[in-house]
Amino acid sequence: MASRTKPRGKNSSKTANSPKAGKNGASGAAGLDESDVAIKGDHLELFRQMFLIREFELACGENYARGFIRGFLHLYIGQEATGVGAISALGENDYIVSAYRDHGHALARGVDVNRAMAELFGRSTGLSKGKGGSMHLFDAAKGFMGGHAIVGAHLPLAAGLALAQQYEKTEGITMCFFGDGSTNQGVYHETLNLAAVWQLPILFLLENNGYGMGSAIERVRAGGKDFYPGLATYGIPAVEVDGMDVLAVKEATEIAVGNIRAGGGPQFIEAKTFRFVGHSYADGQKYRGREEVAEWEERDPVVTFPENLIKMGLASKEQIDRVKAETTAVVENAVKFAEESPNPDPTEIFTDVLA
Amino acid sequence: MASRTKPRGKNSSKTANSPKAGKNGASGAAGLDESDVAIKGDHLELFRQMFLIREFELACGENYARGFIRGFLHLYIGQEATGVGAISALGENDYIVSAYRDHGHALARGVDVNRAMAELFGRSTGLSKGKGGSMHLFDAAKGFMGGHAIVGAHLPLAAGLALAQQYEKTEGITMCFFGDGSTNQGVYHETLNLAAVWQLPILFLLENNGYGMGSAIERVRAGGKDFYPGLATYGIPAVEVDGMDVLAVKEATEIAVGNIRAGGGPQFIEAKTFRFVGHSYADGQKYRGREEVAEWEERDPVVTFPENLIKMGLASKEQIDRVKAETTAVVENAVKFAEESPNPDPTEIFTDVLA
Amino acid sequence: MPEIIYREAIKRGLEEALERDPRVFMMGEDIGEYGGAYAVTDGFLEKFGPERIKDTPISEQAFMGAGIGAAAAGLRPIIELMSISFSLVAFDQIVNMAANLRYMSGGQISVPMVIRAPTGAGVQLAATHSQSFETWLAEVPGMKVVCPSNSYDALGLIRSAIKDNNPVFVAEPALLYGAKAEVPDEYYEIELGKARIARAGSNITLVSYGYGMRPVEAAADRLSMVGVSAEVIDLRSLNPLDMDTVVASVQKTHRVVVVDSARRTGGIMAEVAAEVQQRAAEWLDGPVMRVGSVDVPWPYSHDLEQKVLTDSDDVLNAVSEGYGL
Amino acid sequence: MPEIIYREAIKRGLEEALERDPRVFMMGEDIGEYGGAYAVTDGFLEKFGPERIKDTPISEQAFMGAGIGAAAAGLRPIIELMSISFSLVAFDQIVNMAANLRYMSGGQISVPMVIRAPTGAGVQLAATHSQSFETWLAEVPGMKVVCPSNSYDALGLIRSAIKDNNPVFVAEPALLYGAKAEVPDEYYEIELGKARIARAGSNITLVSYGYGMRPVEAAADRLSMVGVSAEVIDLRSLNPLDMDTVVASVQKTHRVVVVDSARRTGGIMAEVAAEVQQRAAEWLDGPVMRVGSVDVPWPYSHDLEQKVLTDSDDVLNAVSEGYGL
Ligand SMILES: Cc1ncc(C[n+]2csc(CCOP(=O)(O)OP(=O)(O)O)c2C)c(N)n1
Ligand SMILES: Cc1ncc(C[n+]2csc(CCOP(=O)(O)OP(=O)(O)O)c2C)c(N)n1
Ligand SMILES: [Mg+2]
Ligand SMILES: [Mg+2]
Repeated sequence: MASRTKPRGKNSSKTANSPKAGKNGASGAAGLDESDVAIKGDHLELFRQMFLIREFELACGENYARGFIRGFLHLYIGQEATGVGAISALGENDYIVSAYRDHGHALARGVDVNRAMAELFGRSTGLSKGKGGSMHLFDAAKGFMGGHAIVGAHLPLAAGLALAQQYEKTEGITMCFFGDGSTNQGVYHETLNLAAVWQLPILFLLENNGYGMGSAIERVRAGGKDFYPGLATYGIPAVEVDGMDVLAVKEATEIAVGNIRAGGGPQFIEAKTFRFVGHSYADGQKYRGREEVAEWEERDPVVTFPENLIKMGLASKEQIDRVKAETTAVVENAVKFAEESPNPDPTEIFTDVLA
Repeated sequence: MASRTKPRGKNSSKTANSPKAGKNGASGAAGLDESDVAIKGDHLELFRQMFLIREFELACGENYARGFIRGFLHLYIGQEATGVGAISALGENDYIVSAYRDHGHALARGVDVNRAMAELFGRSTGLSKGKGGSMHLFDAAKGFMGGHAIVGAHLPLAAGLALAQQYEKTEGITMCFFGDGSTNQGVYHETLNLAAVWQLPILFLLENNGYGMGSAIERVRAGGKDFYPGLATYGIPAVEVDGMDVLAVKEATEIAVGNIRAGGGPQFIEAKTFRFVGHSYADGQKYRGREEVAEWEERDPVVTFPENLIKMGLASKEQIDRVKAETTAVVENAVKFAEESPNPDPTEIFTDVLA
Repeated sequence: MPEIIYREAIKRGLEEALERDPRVFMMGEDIGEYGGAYAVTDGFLEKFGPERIKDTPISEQAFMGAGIGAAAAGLRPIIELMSISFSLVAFDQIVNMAANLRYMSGGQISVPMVIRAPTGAGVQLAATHSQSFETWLAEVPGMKVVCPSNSYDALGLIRSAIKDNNPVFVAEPALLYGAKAEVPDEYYEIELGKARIARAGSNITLVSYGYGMRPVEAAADRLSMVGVSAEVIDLRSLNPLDMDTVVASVQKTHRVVVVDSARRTGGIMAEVAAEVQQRAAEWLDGPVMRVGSVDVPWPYSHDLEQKVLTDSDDVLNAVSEGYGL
Repeated sequence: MPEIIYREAIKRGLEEALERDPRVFMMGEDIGEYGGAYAVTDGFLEKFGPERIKDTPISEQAFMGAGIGAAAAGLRPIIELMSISFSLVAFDQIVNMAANLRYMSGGQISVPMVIRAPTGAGVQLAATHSQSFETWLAEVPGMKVVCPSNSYDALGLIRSAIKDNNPVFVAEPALLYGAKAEVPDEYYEIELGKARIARAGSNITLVSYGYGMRPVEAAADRLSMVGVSAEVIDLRSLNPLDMDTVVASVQKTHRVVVVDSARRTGGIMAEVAAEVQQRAAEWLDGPVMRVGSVDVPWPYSHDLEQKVLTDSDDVLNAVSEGYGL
């Protein structure tokens, strides 16, 4: 029942040359025709988003150390390709739901960088006026429905959003991100079952980074390292994809989203990925060796993707550098914006309790 | 990983003639040798237990109508072969945990019939002094650890009992009964995972009677009617068995229990069975047709099993009738005992709150 | 005025909403083909179809969360729990998700959703099935909780609950489903957060809600026979809590007994007692007397359960102990 | 006397029990290889091995239930929840299973188990992660709840909790893990259910527990500077609740303010207030004044969170409003 194709990293080139990108025959600069230019733009945008997330997260770390950001801080460093690739396949009317490691998803969705940073600083200009913080980012206008900090608890919320989309017969779908550790929560299974029984337009996007906090997945999960085969039980089509390869993720997601929009019901993508840093800012990582991290770091999408673009002639070094410089400025600006923003007015404690 | 053998009803004859039953060569009455006599005794005991449960449940229904039994009453009528067959494979040091449809399991475990009935009457002589009622039968001395009325909530309790058996290196195992409907609760999946990760000595015994209250399983479960294939995901060996065939259930259980005692970790049996009556006493069964019930009733183990025993010469009609008469008297006595037992002393409300 | 039973009142409120607003739909275990464990939704599946009357798997976390999500997207789900005792399984979704979502998002998201469940003891369902968790839910900021004690209030409150833009928990005392009361054919609503003076009086104020109104009304009758005029207040809404009505009554009567059919310790009546004595200290002739069921798990046996449950004797004892009446 | 921090006190109590009684073992998320989210169990895995220090999957229902089962079989499990906020996910197991099992079985089964969890707000974890559900759990018959406010009590109470034959919930204010206090090397235990007079006084009684002791002690200091002698009571145990100690103090001081760092509405301080005014009515010179954090979900922003959290100003305002001191 469940599809078992494993889109590989290599497939990414197929996406890059995908037919739909080659509509237009007019030729442009650097010996590439216009369709390639279009692709080039796309690629740079994917890179920009990944780089933005990386810079944003690094800035978060710094400002946590400076005491401007407090509470729990879970960085998305290493997983950028998954969030960016997946979200790039969505349309305006789609919803996204995430857990507490949510900065990357929010940024890939295009939330205001300044307001995101201001939220982490707890300022009145934050996305949630400083009330939610790092683990609870929201931008409802963009369909970014949080940021949820109870492991697994956001899965049925996502199912409910998808239920509304089905009920109102919109074209929209809901994409729900969650980690390997969260699949041990009963509510994960309840939600898979509900989504399958009701054939909800939902894409389950598992970011399998091998660890739930300090727990290597093999130590706490009976089914081993691979999740996607188990989805057959629910009759939910599932694929595995290289979560370090932004184009592979994008391609797999486009297919899955297409299937959902065509009425195929819930779909499941398992992205194999890795967080290069600790679970949260406080984590000393004594549960894993430096070598394992180093191995994954070699596949850092923020490094390898632009290298490949240049190698394949899809972007120039200058273009990449310009994106980097612009993005760095954006993040610096965001920190400045956050720093200069006022704290919420004390009376804000009483607002937003009831509608 | 998971074993997929489906022991069938026909296998029951194999059990009846199983090698271990043929140790002794001395010949006895009716042209059967002593080993067959031993088997005969076994069979009559299985029949006695099934008949006891049936009579007990019928008496419960009557006394509910009379107002002596109150609250929710869930009868085990139709499922006798599963409980009796499964529990007959256990030893003294094993635990049993059940849900709210627990009378059959308690009786098969050999709890005092009088005290069981008195509990349903809410009398001081009841198993739990009248404090638990129908859904919460307990007999800790016999390892019968309840009787639990929150759907799915008893599964981790059973895992914890098994954990204690593992921790203390006893030979004991824990058998946990649960219904098809309960498998939609997240806690079911959490428990399967925990049991598998820790390789607990637990036997999951699913009584798939096709309905959770008024919900036919296909309407509320994505995986269809068969549960045992899904267990492969957890690496838990699972088999399906005809739950209307007491010997098939007994055989499958003996194998599974043997595997567990040999260190094979958790095992899973799916018994396909049926309740002939409503979910609880109040249920009008408008969600299913009379024909479906009638079809299953043709396989009523309380009728077919003794017929087969007589047909195969393993028991005489007289023996069957004697068991029936004796058992009917036992249940009548239990009702009398319950009726004549005093209500609990009012001060009993304060006892047993804390240890 | 026509009399209808409590179950019918709830049913009418639901039916109206389903007819009026296409965004309203229902989810719950066996609310469709089975017709509802307490028959409140009997016939709904036939009338409104499976898109709007959704039978769910037994998975309280999933369908509660799905209700929250659907509400966040602008629908107006009504979730039925078969028993308030099962709300515990979904407590994280109700307390930490539904009630917090609006605040955490800085007001971006609201959750216009109704959760309904039978509550309370008295029908011999024993410890796991006889709880009254509305008293806990009433303490959660970000949601509202009502518990109607009669058909009239049930209809008026369920109408308002469904129209409210917040999560509203409607606790329905299981013992009351068959109880009759007059309900007009004309449309009315009851504002959430307003207590009702069930009976005016001058000597003492008795406060309760839900099934607790039974022993309180009985006690008031018995008091009137000995010449004591009790003012009886039905809180109806546990959050918001209408302390103004209670305090005003106490300023008049100078005496008050608060009564819960749930357990005595903690719960909403501890809140009411603590608040009344603080706000109305100068007007009180004695302590706020508090009455509730015995603080033990609910026993199955009929006699034991009745012994645990608050009755009018308990109320009268408190009246006499506190005020010598 | 040597000073140790709160975290070390809890750790010592756990370590002793693991050394003393082979039936004691621990379960929880990341208590082993990671060393515990708050480092309480750091080094335990190495010392006691994986059989006794069990890292669990993220499945609070399963491992809570497994703890209950193991306890029912005679072991003495200690369960760590990473946060009391996550207890909601397992609330059914704690409230409807652990606490009811003994009663429902007519005393056949007991559940000698300890559940530990960090509790409370103040570290900017926002709405989902800052709750204080010990106030709800304290209302559940069949279990005990303690919340030590300092290292000395933490060690004494955890010792007794582990020896108790009932489910005992130990709520550990997250803000206190690093706080130091004197703890003797000699063995001692603290009986569950006994409040502590933290400071003797004659003019007014201040009652609190856990992190609430901070604003209360600060308020008592400030009061003493203006010549008001406050008697400070640390409840320590929320169930059983030592009302006798509170009432005796009020009989002496005639004034009382009850203070919670958890939200003001409901909770255990409503219970204490309701009970004190009923039991000590004749001795009181004014109403029982109740102070608690603002009744809103916990905001993330530092300033807002501090605004919500009870502080010593709130306590002094109540003292002045209620008693003009
Ligand atoms: C119900 C609940 N239990 C425990 C936690 C603490 N916790 C936060 S994140 C986490 C690990 C989750 O791992 P995973 O799902 O793999 O996500 P990742 O952190 O790898 O992105 C844990 C145990 C929580 N927030 N909620
Ligand atoms: C958490 C919870 N939700 C709902 C119920 C109500 N309920 C009791 S039994 C039942 C059906 C269970 O079906 P199944 O597991 O198949 O067992 P069967 O009754 O067929 O033996 C339901 C929904 C409950 N007791 N607990
Ligand atoms: Mg992970
Ligand atoms: Mg069933």
